[in-house]
Amino acid sequence: MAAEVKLTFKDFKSDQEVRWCAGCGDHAILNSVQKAMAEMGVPKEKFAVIAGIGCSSRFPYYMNTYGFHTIHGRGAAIASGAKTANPDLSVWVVNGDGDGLAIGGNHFIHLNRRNINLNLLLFNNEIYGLTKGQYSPTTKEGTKTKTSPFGTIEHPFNPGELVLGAQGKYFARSIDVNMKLTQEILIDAHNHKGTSIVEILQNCVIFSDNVHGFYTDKENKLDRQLVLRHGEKMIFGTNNDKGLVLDGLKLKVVTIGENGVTDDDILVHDAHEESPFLHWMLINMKGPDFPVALGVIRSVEDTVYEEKLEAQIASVKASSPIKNMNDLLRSGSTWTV
Amino acid sequence: MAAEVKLTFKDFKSDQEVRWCAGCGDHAILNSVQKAMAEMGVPKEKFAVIAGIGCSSRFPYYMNTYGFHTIHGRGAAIASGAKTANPDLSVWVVNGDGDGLAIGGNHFIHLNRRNINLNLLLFNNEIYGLTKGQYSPTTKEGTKTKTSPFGTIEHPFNPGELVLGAQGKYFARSIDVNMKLTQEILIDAHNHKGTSIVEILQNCVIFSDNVHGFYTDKENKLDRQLVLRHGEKMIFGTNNDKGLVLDGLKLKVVTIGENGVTDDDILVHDAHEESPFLHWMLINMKGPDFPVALGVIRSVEDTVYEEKLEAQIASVKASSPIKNMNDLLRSGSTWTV
Amino acid sequence: MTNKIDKVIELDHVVIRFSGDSGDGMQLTGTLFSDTSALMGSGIATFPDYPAEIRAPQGTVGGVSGFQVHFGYDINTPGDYADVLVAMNPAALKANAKWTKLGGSIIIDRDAFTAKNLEKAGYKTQDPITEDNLGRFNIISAPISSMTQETLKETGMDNKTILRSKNMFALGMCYYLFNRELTFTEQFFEKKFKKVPAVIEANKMVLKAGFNYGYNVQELTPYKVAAAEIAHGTYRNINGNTATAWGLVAAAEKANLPLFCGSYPITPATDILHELSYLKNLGVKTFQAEDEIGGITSAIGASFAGSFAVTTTSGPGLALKSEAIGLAVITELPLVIVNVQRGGPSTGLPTKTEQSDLLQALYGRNGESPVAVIAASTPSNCFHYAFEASKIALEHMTPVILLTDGFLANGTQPWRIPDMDDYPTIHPPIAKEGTENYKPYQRNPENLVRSWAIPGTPGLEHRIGGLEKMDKTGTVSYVPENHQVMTDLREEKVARIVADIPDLEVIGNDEADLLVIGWGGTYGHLLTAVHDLQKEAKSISLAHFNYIKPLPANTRDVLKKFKKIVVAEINNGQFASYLRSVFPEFTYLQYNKVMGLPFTSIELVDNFNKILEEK
Amino acid sequence: MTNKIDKVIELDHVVIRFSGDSGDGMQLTGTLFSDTSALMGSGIATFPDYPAEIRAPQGTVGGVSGFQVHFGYDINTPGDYADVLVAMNPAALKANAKWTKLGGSIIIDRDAFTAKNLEKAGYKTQDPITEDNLGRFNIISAPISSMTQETLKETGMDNKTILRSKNMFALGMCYYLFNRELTFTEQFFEKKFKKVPAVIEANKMVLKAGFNYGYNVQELTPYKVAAAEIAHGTYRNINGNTATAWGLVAAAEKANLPLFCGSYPITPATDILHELSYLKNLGVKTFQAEDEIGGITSAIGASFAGSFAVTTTSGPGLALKSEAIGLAVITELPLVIVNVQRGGPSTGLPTKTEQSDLLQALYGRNGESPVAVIAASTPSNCFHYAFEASKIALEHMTPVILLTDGFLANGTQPWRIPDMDDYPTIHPPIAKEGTENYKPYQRNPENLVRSWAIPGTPGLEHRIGGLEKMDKTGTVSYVPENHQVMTDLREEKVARIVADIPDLEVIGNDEADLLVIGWGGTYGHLLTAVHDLQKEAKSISLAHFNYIKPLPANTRDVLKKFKKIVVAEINNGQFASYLRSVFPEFTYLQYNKVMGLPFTSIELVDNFNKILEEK
Ligand SMILES: Cc1ncc(C[n+]2csc(CCOP(=O)(O)OP(=O)(O)O)c2C)c(N)n1
Ligand SMILES: Cc1ncc(C[n+]2csc(CCOP(=O)(O)OP(=O)(O)O)c2C)c(N)n1
Ligand code: SF4
Ligand code: SF4
Ligand SMILES: [Mg+2]
Ligand SMILES: [Mg+2]
Repeated sequence: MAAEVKLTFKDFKSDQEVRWCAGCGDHAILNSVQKAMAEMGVPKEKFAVIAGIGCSSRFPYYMNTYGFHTIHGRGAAIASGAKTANPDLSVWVVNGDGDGLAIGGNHFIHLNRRNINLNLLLFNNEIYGLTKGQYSPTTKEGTKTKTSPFGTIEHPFNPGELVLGAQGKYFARSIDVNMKLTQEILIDAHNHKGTSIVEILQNCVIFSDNVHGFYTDKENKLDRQLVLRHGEKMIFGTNNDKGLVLDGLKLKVVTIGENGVTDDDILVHDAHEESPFLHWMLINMKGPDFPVALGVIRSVEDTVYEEKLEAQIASVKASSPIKNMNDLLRSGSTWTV
Repeated sequence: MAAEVKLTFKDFKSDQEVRWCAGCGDHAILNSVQKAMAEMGVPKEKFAVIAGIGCSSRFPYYMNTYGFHTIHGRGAAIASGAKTANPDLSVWVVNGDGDGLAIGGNHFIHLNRRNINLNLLLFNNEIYGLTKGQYSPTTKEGTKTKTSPFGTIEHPFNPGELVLGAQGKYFARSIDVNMKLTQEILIDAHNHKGTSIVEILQNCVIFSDNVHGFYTDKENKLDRQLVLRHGEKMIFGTNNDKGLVLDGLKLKVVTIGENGVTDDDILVHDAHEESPFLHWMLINMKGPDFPVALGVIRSVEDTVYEEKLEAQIASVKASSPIKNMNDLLRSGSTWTV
Repeated sequence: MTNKIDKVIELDHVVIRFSGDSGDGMQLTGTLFSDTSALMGSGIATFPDYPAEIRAPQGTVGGVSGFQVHFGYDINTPGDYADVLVAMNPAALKANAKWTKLGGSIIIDRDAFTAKNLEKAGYKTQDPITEDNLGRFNIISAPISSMTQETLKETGMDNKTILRSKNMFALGMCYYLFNRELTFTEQFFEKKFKKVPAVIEANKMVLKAGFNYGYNVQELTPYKVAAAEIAHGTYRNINGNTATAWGLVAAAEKANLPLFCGSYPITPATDILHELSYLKNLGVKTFQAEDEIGGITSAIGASFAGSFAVTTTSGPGLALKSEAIGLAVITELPLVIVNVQRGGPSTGLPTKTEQSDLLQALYGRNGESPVAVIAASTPSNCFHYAFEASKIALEHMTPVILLTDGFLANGTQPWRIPDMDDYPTIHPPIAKEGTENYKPYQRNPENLVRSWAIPGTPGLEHRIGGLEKMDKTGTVSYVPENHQVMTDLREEKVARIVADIPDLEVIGNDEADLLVIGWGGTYGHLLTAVHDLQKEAKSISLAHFNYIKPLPANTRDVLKKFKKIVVAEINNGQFASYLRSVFPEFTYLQYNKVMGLPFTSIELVDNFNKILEEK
Repeated sequence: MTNKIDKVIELDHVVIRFSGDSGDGMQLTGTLFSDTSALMGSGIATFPDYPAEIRAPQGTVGGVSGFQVHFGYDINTPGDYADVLVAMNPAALKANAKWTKLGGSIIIDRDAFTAKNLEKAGYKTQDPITEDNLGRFNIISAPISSMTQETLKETGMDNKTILRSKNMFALGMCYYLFNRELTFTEQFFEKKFKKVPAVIEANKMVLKAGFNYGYNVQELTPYKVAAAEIAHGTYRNINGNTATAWGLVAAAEKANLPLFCGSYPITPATDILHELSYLKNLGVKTFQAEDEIGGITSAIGASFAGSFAVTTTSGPGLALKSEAIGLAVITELPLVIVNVQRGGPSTGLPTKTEQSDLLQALYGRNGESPVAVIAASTPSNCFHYAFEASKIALEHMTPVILLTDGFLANGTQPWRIPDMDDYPTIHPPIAKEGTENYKPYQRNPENLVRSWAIPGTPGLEHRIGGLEKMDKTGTVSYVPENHQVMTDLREEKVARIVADIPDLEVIGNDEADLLVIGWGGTYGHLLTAVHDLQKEAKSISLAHFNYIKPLPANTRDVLKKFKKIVVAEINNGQFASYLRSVFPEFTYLQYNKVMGLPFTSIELVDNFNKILEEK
């Protein structure tokens, strides 16, 4: 429909001064999003970037697209309305972990259930940044924050698990600093039809600095990150010699070449498998025993809310004799004086 | 502490006329709860029954205990506060599928995450009863209701999956008409420390009659229900000859005695297994290929919110020189004129 | 028939109330009676009175369902008290006798007055007439069930099926009583049961039998009820909720925008959502959200994305939406919020009517957060005010709260069907592709309205949000002076809507001893009371408000010409309070009632008379 | 030193404002100055002025952090304009010069005025003095950074660490200027850096160097500031949020009930939650809920379960809580809702102050839903009013909304520490075990308060809920007359709180030409302005409200003795509007400002003078 669009990431920069702290992971994510969007072949005016409230939620102001900085927790619900009303738009939600999973938790799970074709980026810094350092639903138990001076006593959510529990069909994970991977995932999320949830592990230098440090640590990151790609083997490690195998109903890290393990024993990633069991295990992997799973972990095609709605409208319209308001007014029981 | 209490279910009947429709599944559940509570050895005044709004949420009025009929969707949050404030109470939440999973969905997932030691009964009739027949988050896709005259286009939640996704440690399922099983489960839920979610498949004779009919059907129910008990084999069927085995990462129904299958091949139910994978599969089983799983599907011990809070308070109290308000007022920087 | 005709009672208007068990088909009976009367040229107003939300056990007072029809000449309300009460069982009698006029008639199904039923209804004796002192009424004790059985005994139908049509026997009696034609109802049977001719026949037989029973029984004195002066046109019956839904759809059509409704079910507003869900033939999108917040915020998203967006709810739902309304205020997006008021506080009396959300509508948000507030005043004019609310929202880029109530929502009225060609086109200020240097908060200098750049339009990319906006550019601004400017602009923008709303009308003389002020759903009762007093040559007028914020331009001029002013409301005086804050120079008396019920014109007349007499 | 002393400027009170980059430690500098002044017997009020919520890039105007201290005799506000401004960099100068008194002094760190920093701050030239016409001020250009480096060059510390103490150099200069003792600050260093003696020493050296610099430089004329008349006692500095938190804890102690706070973080209320989270030593339970609705509903659950329950929030959060407040109203459970007001509508200006949630507090719920509303008026009396709000909630079994605002929340004041023995015991009407025939809605005939049966108490099992309740028994009731009775009872119950609240006080004569009315956080500014005018013998008095619903019993009697009344508020006239609805017989002028800022006493004086002069 639209002519081929040639855009660069600069087209997506707005004229607003970027006001995140120096060193905040949000800067890298912003760059990744701008670069990825330039590659999507979508005209700039078709993007709608919608956010709640939080440091991360300032995002729309920095994007030279249509943007909406809404109220705390409601990004997903507002975006659901926008996309349902106007399926032609490419809708992107930016959520913090508090915004998306605390006050916005209900909209988050229902969005997944409905499978509306939009993309939601969850910037997970395990803290409330904007309000200066309270624990969030993803803060690790025991963490001392402004509202938990003696350590939190709450189990955190794992956002990916919540997606699965809510019938979610798409979940991917990246890290702020891995801009290439983030871009790759964003483009994949864009191409996926249905709700795409992308968790981005993000560093807040002020209130939860280094919270993902175990995985991002320069020295060890290759041993601590497993980047999954559909159809490829689950291999990682500095020497590319580590892999995952199934041991009963559990995953196990093995070393290729040791104990008779060969390349062929290693699991192949199937993001399209409907049954969520393996995805669940991957999402759940934690250090030190396991690497963190990155990449598109789950991507399952299913029917899409707004498409079904349009189809239902089209079919009712086709069969109904009522074509406009005047018809409706005169339908059913009437009488004339 | 309290002397041995001998109560009967009659002690739990309030003087209010029960106003559900004749034939509504809620009647049976009320009886089950009253009978089960009489067996718990808890003095009547320690029960607090808390509900939101819905047909099911009328429940507290019919219970001769402390009761609170609150506002739509907030039962779980109000109960969270009640139990945290007063851990001595035995707190029971009654939720409809709309009340608990639509408007109350956020409190539901966060309750599971926090693992507050209370019991939540989810009366799942797959419909909004009180407001006269709109679809709910558990209504099967395609169902025609007052708000979906051409069929719903939403994927339903499976409440058990949502519990797992939200870090839930306890999930059980019963059916209104199976009062014995319901009672057994309620007592188990009471004994479980942590948030216990009990889904009760409930029939609304008016707006979703027979929605669970496939499983409750008198003729076939033994073939269509699998009652799980920890440590017992997953065997069911009119002739007690059907069972579940694992086939790769999937469950399979087999017949004992056919194809060389023996009793020993059948899976043994482990409700206490922390890893949720098998629980997930059990929760997910659907007819016609599978029986519906009933009983206590998952029951995993974990630390409990309000106990950790009490412990933290006790330890801070023990080490702080500030014992009362006067101490606090005089602490830190002060000067005298 | 002549020997009876001379005993006819002539009346201008009559109230009849059908009541029975939830399963007795009273809603249908009432609807058929009302349709027939309308077709015969009567003015009509009806009000269904459902049992409380849970179905109570059969035969109990809690399970009684009623339907009241007021018909005749100059009908503005469903009537205060019934001239004729039909009570199909003891519980119906127990519940409704108090709503019958002294000296009125009560038709009972004698067969239903068994010992068991009397007990279920809460009677302590076998003689309800004496027990409840019903001798004040003209009791017509008819063997309705047994006559129905008798009538159909040869059809071969089973007893349960036969008894299901006993309501038609009662209806037939009433048709005799009020000289109504049977044909319309017979046609209804033919259409409804097209596929089962036996049922058509059976219903016709029972209806006729009831009519004949009336004719044959000396106790029944027929009434002659005046016809209304009805304008020519095509009519239909409509209730407030349907009229509201249709008004919104009509506005979308006239604005040439798709309609999006984000909502969550809640009594008594849910029927609007039901109706809109059906209207997929007109392209309406309904989004049943996970809660009220999801309802309004999805609507705000749809509005941002270029649809005409609405959300529908009742009191507690409006409370939940209040934070999000503020977002629509600061982003200046069009949005209609329909609030069907019910009894509060909290869950309160969910199936009953009240006008107690007015101050919530005006003030229930953080910050200085002005929205337009409009109220419908009859079931059928819900269409008009829904249309008006939409037009204002779209043309003034503002949220508008439309207030109706449980009484309007479920009440019906015959409505002369309008022609959409007579309705104005709605012109939302949509920014055109190619607009140079688009600034989201640049305003039309006349009405201060900003323009709406719809996502997808090339070149108009921009950002809006909930933080204070810089004047014109719309970027985030913490500048103190700008906050004052924007606060004032938002207030003034809403104030300027006044240019698009009609003047307040006075019913009666422009100057008089007493001005009755009302707003919203009390219109019919206030009008009836004021008309009654005007007929007695009392110096009284009525000014009824549909536009609440802003108030009509001439309000002060109207008010100042009256010696006394009384504000009558179904709440504790919220509109009076608001008027005091806007026009403090006048003194406002109040008449208030908070019983979950509409006014009765009788109580109003009493009260206004008292005010007129006081020095 | 004598040669300088004779040049001393004598003043009753002085305003000093420290400003610099977020990283420059201005909050600490200001606090140290203010503590020293307090210890030396000055009256004090301070106000921190943080940058907007996101840390802006270093060196920009958005990143400037300020701390204003007002000290001397009769101090009621943090002051309007600064006598002395300290600007550590060009951005601080850019942002704050306009807050300096004409003729006041501005101390700048000359070393920070590099080309790059000037550009970052938005200066277009290299000469900010000329560019912004700052010649009107007495500019003291000091080499603060380089002198600090010089002072510490022999310590072996690295440059970055050295420069971190440049704020102490500035502080030392100010200590010279205002003749403050260094000892208190030195003691602070000793305590704070106990483990690193080198840092203690370095800080002392720099502080001293700054002091000496002041002494040596001819440009600086020292001030002599009057001491306050301070009552004997032990004092501490306290801000409004801490005082609020402590007031709640104090009430729990006096009621002998555990304190439960269900809340969700939101600026500027979060610090109350922070403080309460720390107070586990006093047994406080805080529940950080998933959202505001979870915050208030968990508190309602805790209240049901027998705790003293509170919830804390700011404007948008109050909007979200509005439905649940209705539940507390109808169930008549004690609950304190603290609302720290901020700039609206919507997210608005979250870090700025405003008084625009008053009408929301009064009316922002469905139905007739009365709650008590109380407002604190100084940072330190947040303690008192939090205690009072709690006492009323617990003794009258009602939700109470306590309004503070961003100005009170973050502002500090020295506060004479009270003794809890002087505070009254709180008596919640808890039903005792063994109460015969307990009825949850049976009332104390005097104050109409129901009693509170706490779950766990044998024999008092009962049910409450959000549906309308039958009088006394508390069962669900749809009876129309009962709804009226209960609606009236709920209103009257809140009205009778009046017996427990003090009369309104008039500051000044009981009769005068002009009565200034204020409420809440504007107290200090209004008092200053009215005092100033009274000193000029103007006929003006002040009546400041802390109790808003119900209003003090003598309010009408107070108001009627004044020729004119002006209501001054940081909103568009919400309290004026409310007064009009309660006492419509008076005429209320208004003075309003909605800039996210407190009043200045100067603008108030101007305005009141104008009103006094008008005929
Ligand atoms: C209704 C409402 N409640 C609370 C707030 C305060 N608030 C703003 S952002 C935020 C949380 C921010 O944390 P997160 O979503 O994780 O985003 P981050 O700042 O970490 O990117 C809160 C509690 C608000 N603005 N509105
Ligand atoms: C805030 C609010 N929103 C909506 C409603 C209306 N409402 C009452 S119950 C209900 C849903 C009932 O369904 P469910 O929870 O499944 O309970 P059931 O009646 O089926 O037992 C709704 C939408 C309400 N009372 N309050
Ligand atoms: S506070 Fe944390 S999340 Fe917020 S901008 Fe700074 S570094 Fe980023
Ligand atoms: S409507 Fe359905 S759920 Fe409600 S009481 Fe009747 S049968 Fe039960
Ligand atoms: Mg975060
Ligand atoms: Mg249900």
